[in-house]
Amino acid sequence: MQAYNFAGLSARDLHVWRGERPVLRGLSVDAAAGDCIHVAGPNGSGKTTLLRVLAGLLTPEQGSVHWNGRPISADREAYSAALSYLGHSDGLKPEFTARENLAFEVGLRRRLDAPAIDAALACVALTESRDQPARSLSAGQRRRLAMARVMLTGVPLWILDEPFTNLDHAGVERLSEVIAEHLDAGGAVLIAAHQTPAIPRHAARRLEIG
Amino acid sequence: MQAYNFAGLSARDLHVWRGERPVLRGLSVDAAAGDCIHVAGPNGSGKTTLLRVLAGLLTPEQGSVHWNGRPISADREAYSAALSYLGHSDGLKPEFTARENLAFEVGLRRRLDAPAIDAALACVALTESRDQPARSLSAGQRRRLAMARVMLTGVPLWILDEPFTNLDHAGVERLSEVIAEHLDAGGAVLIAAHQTPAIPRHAARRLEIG
Amino acid sequence: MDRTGTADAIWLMYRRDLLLAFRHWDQVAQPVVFFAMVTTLFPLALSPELGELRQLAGGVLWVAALLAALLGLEFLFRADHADGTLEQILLSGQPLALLAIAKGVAHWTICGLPLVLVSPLLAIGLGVPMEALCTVMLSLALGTGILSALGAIGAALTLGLRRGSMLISLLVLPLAMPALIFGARAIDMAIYGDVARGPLLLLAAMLVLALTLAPVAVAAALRISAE
Amino acid sequence: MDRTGTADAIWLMYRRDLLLAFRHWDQVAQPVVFFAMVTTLFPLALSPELGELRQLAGGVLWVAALLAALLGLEFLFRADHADGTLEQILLSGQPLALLAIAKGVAHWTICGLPLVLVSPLLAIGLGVPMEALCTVMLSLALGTGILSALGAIGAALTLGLRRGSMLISLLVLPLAMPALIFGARAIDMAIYGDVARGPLLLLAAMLVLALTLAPVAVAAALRISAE
Amino acid sequence: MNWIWLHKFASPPHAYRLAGQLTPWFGWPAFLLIVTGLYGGLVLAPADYQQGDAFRILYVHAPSAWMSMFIYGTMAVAAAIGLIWRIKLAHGVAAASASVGAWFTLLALATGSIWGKPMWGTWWVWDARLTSELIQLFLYAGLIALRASIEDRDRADRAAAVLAIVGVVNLPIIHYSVYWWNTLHQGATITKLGKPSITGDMLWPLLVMMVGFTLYYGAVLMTRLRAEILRRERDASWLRTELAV
Ligand code: HEM
Ligand SMILES: Nc1ncnc2c1ncn2[C@@H]1O[C@H](COP(=O)(O)OP(=O)(O)OP(=O)(O)O)[C@@H](O)[C@H]1O
Ligand SMILES: Nc1ncnc2c1ncn2[C@@H]1O[C@H](COP(=O)(O)OP(=O)(O)OP(=O)(O)O)[C@@H](O)[C@H]1O
Ligand SMILES: [Mg+2]
Ligand SMILES: [Mg+2]
Repeated sequence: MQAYNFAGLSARDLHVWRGERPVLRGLSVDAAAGDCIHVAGPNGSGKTTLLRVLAGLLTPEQGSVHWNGRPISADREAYSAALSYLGHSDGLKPEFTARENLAFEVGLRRRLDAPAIDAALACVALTESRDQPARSLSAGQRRRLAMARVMLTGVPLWILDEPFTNLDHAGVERLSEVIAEHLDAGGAVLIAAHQTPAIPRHAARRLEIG
Repeated sequence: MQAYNFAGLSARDLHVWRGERPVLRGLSVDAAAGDCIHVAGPNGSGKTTLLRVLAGLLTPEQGSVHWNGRPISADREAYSAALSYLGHSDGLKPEFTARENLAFEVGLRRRLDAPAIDAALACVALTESRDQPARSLSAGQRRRLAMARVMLTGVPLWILDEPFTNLDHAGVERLSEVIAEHLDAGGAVLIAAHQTPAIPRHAARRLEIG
Repeated sequence: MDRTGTADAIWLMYRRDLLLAFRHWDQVAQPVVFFAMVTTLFPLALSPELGELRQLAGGVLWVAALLAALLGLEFLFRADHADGTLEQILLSGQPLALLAIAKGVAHWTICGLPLVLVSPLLAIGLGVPMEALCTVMLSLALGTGILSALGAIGAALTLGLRRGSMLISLLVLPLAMPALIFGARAIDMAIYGDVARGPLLLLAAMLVLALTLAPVAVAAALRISAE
Repeated sequence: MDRTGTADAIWLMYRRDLLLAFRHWDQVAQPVVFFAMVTTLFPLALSPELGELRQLAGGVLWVAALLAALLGLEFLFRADHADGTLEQILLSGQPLALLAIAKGVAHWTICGLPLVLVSPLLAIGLGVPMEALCTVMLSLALGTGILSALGAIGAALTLGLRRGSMLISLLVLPLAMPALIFGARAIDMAIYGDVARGPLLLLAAMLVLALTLAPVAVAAALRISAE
Repeated sequence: MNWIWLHKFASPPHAYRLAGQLTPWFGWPAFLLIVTGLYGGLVLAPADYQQGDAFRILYVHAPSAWMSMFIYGTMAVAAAIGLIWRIKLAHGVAAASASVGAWFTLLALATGSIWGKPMWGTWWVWDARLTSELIQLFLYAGLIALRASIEDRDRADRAAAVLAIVGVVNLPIIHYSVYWWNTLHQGATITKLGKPSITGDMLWPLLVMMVGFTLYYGAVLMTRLRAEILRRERDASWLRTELAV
C-alpha cells in the first residue's frame, strides 16, 4: 500500500447554474488526506453537478477549486493525473473485454502489467467473466469493472458518483473495504450516495446539499 | 382505482443461454393477481435476463411463457398491451421534456389528457421540472419519470428491473406506495432488486436465482 | 381506460418523429445541404476536357440523392435504440409493422421530401432544361421513397452495431442500384426530350413492392435487434 | 507507481483504436467496399462506355474516396463520447492534442490507407491507363491524409450531436474542396499523359498545413464537447 | 407436416452423423470430376476457332459464375427455413454458404476479367453480366459484413437471414435492370464478340466442371456444418458420447 502526500482539495464558494436555475449557490468543500466525504441530498439537489465541478469537467460560474493550493485551471493535466472520477455512466468500451478496458483506460495513466489487471478483476470478483465484452456484462458487473478501473489508477483523489448502484451485497461490502484501504493509504474520497456508506475503520463526513 | 382481472403469468422450465454460457436453466415462475415477486440474486445471476424473457423481449432456448393460459408468442401485441417494463435504462427521449415523454410513450398505449400526465408527474414529485428536457434531468429524476410512465399505462402486469436505483429516500417510499396501490387494485408486479423492497400492506414473494 | 386505436398510434408515432427532428431544425436541412454539396462538388472535380455537364446531370443528381438519403438512414432507429425507447415501442402492444411504416414515412418527410423539393434548382445548375424538371422531381420522389423503404430494413438490421452508417450503406446500396439505373435513365430521357414513362413506371412498381415487403422485414429485424 | 510517458500514451491510444477497429476485421474492409460501391454507382448512373468514363475517372474516384473517408470519420470520437470513455481520456492527464494526433493517424490507417491500396483496381475499372495508376494512389494518399486531419476537427466539434455523420460532412466538405479539385486534376493530367507534379505538390503543402493546425483545434473542440 | 420431418432430420445428432458420412461422398467425386473436367477442357477440347486457347478459361469461369448464383439461392432458402421454423441447422447452412458463394463470385470475376484482357483488350468492361456479377459480390459482402459485425451468434443468424431473403427478392430486379441499362447504351455488343459457339466436345468438360463444382460446394457445406453443429451444441450430452468414440 503506497502512501500519498498531498495538501488536499479545497473548493470555495461555488456557484453553478444549470439551464435557468441555480443548482449550487456558494458551496465550499475541503478534502485532506484520509478524508471520506459523503455528498448527500435529494434527487436533483446537485450532487452530480458538484462532483463534475470538482473533477474539472464543469467550470463553475463563480468560485474556485484548488488542488495543493493551486487553482486546478492552472495545470489541468497535473490535476487530472491526480484524480479518478466515476460518474453515473461507467465509461467502459462495450466492445472491449473487461481486461482490455482496464489495460487501455488505466494504461493511459500508468504502466501496468497483466497480473496487476487480473488482481484488480479478482478483487471485484470478475475473474471468470474477464474476457467477456463489456457490452455483455450485467449492470452490476459493469459497475464492478468501472470500480476496478478507479482502484488501478492508484491516484490520491477518488470522486465517486453513486458507486454502489447495481451492486449486490457482496459487491457493496467489497467496495467499502476497497475505499477503506484507499483511505488508510492516505487517499481522499468523495462519494455521492443516498444511503450513508458504511466504510470500515472510517467515518464519512456528511456534506448535505440542496 | 380500477380492478384488473386476469388469470396470471406462468413461465415453465426456462432455459436461456447468453453467449457461451447458460444463464437460466429450468427456471419457473408464476404470478397471479395481487402477487409481488422479488427477483433476487447476485450480480450476473440472470435477473435482467429473466425479466426480459418474461417481457417477451428475449426468446428462451427452451421453455414457455403463458399469459392467461395462452403462450405469449401466440399474440405478442395483446401480451405487450397487458404489461409495462422498466429496464436498467430508463427509456426516455433526451430531447423531449418530461411531459412530452409521457404524452408520446404512454399515448401509444392509451388515450390520456394533460391533467392525467401532470397528476402522474406530481405523484413522483417532478412537477417543477416537468418542462425540462429529459437530457437535463438528474439520474434520479429520470428514474422517477420512467416510473411515472409505468404508473400511467394502467396495465395489470408490471416488470421492474431495479426500479429503486438512483432514488432518494422520499423517492423509494413514494415508489413503494405506488406499487402497493397497484397490488391493491389486483395488479401483479415483478421486481428485480438487491434489497428486499418494503411494500406497504404486501409481502413480496422472494424468487432466488443463480 | 381505453386503448389507443392503431390509426391514432401510427399518427402519434409519425408526429413524434417529426417533432424530434424539428427539435434540431438544423438537422432537417442537412440532407439537403449534403445533396447540394455533392452535386456542386462533382462538376468541380471533373476535367475541363469534358463537354457540357448536361449529359451527366441525371447520374450526378441521383448518386448525390442516393448518398444523402443513405447518410440520414442510420438515425431512423438508432437514437430510439440507444435511449431504450425502442423497447418501449416494441412493448406498446401496437402492430410493429405499422409503427415501422409511420417511422419510415416520417423519415422520408424529413430526409426525402426536401431533396425532391430542391432538386429543380440543382438540376438547373447542371443545365437541365426546364421541361425536364418535373421528371427530375418525380423520379427523385419515387426514388427517395424506395430508398427510405430499403434503408429502413438496413437500419433495423444494423441497430446498435458500430459503424452503423457504413454498414447500412453496404447493405442498401446493392439493393438500390436498380432504382438508380432507372431513375437516372428517366432524367436522361427527359433531358433529351423523350417521354420517360417507361422508367418512371418501373420505379413506381419498385416503390409499391418495397412498401409492401419492407414493413414486415423491418418489424422482424427490429425484434431481432432488440434482443 | 510510475506514470505512463507521453510517447507510450500516444502509442497505446493508437494501438487501442486499431484494435477496436480490427475487433471486427470486416469493419476495416467497409470503407473500401463502400468506396468500390460508390465508384460502381457512377457507371450505372452515367454510361458504361469506358471512353466516356475515363474522362470522369479522376472526379469519380475522388468524390467516392472523399465520401468513404467522411463516413468513417464520425466514429473517430463518437463512440468514445457515448460510452463515457472520452471523459476518462480527458482526465487521463496526458496532453490531449497528442492523443488526438494518435487517434487521427489510427483513423487514417483504418479508413484512408485501404482506400489508397484498392484505388488502382477501381481506376482500371474506370478505364484509367496503367501508367497513371501511381499518380492515382499518390494523390489519394495525400488527399485522405488531409481529410483525416480536417475531419478530426469536424468530428470533435459535432460530438454528441445526433446526425453526427451528416453534420461532419457539411463542415468538412467545403474545407476539402481545394484538395478535391487539385487531386482530381492530378489524376486527369496523368490520364492524359502529362506529369502531375504541380497539383501533387499543392496537395502535399495542404497536408502539412492541416497536420500542424488540426491537433490543437481538435483538442480544444473535444474539451468543449465534453462539458 | 413437412416441418416435423424437417425437425427430425435437423436434430443435431442425426445431422452431425449424416454430414460426417456424406462428406467423402461429395468430396471425392468433386475432386475426380474437377480433374477430368480440367483435363478435358484444357487438353482434349479443341482450340476455339477465333479465340485460340484463351477461351479455355471458360471451364473455370462459367461454372464458378453459375455457382455464385446457385449458392445464393440455396442460402436464401436455408435462411428462410431457419427464420420461419427456427431451425438453427438451417442457419448453419446459410452461414457456411455465404463465404463459399462469395469466393466463387470472386473467382468468376477474376477469371472473367483475365479472359476479358485478350478478348476486349481491357481488364474490365461494364457488360451487363459482369456488372450484375459485381453487384452480386456486393450482396455477398453485405451479408458477410453483417454477420461478422454481430457478436451474438443467434442474432447474427436471424439478421443475416432477413437480409438474404430481401436480397433474393431483389436479385431478379437487379439482373433485369442491369441488362436493360446495358442494352440502352449499346454496350451489349461487346459480349457478342468472342463468345465461343460451344460445340459438343467443348461442352462436356464444361458440364463436368459444373457438376464437380456443385459437389465441391456440397463437401464444403458438410464440413462447415459439422463445425457449426459442434459450436452450437457445445455442452450437449450426445456430443460427449459422440466424440468419446
Ligand atoms: C469480369 C468478367 C466477367 C464476368 C463477371 C462474367 C460473368 C459471367 C457470368 C455471371 C456467367 C454465367 C452466366 C450464366 O450462367 O448464364 C458467365 C458465363 C460465361 N461468360 Fe462470362 N463474365 C466475364 C467475362 C467474360 C469474358 C471476357 C468472356 C468471353 C469473351 C465471357 C464469356 C462467357 C461465357 C462463354 C460464359 C458461359 C456460356 C454462357 O453462359 O453464355 N465472360 N460469365
Ligand atoms: N451476450 C452475452 N454474452 C455472454 N454473457 C452474457 C451476455 N449477456 C449477458 N451475459 C451474462 O449473463 C449473465 C446474466 O446477466 P444479467 O444482466 O441477467 O444479470 P443480472 O442478474 O441482471 O445482474 P445485475 O444484478 O448486475 O443486473 C451475466 O453473467 C452476464 O455476464
Ligand atoms: N442543462 C440543464 N438545464 C436545466 N436544469 C438542469 C440541467 N442540468 C441539470 N439540471 C438540473 O440540475 C439539478 C442537479 O442535477 P444533478 O444531476 O447534479 O442532481 P443530483 O444531485 O446528481 O441528482 P441525483 O441524485 O438524481 O443524481 C437537477 O435538478 C437538474 O434538473
Ligand atoms: Mg447524480
Ligand atoms: Mg440486471
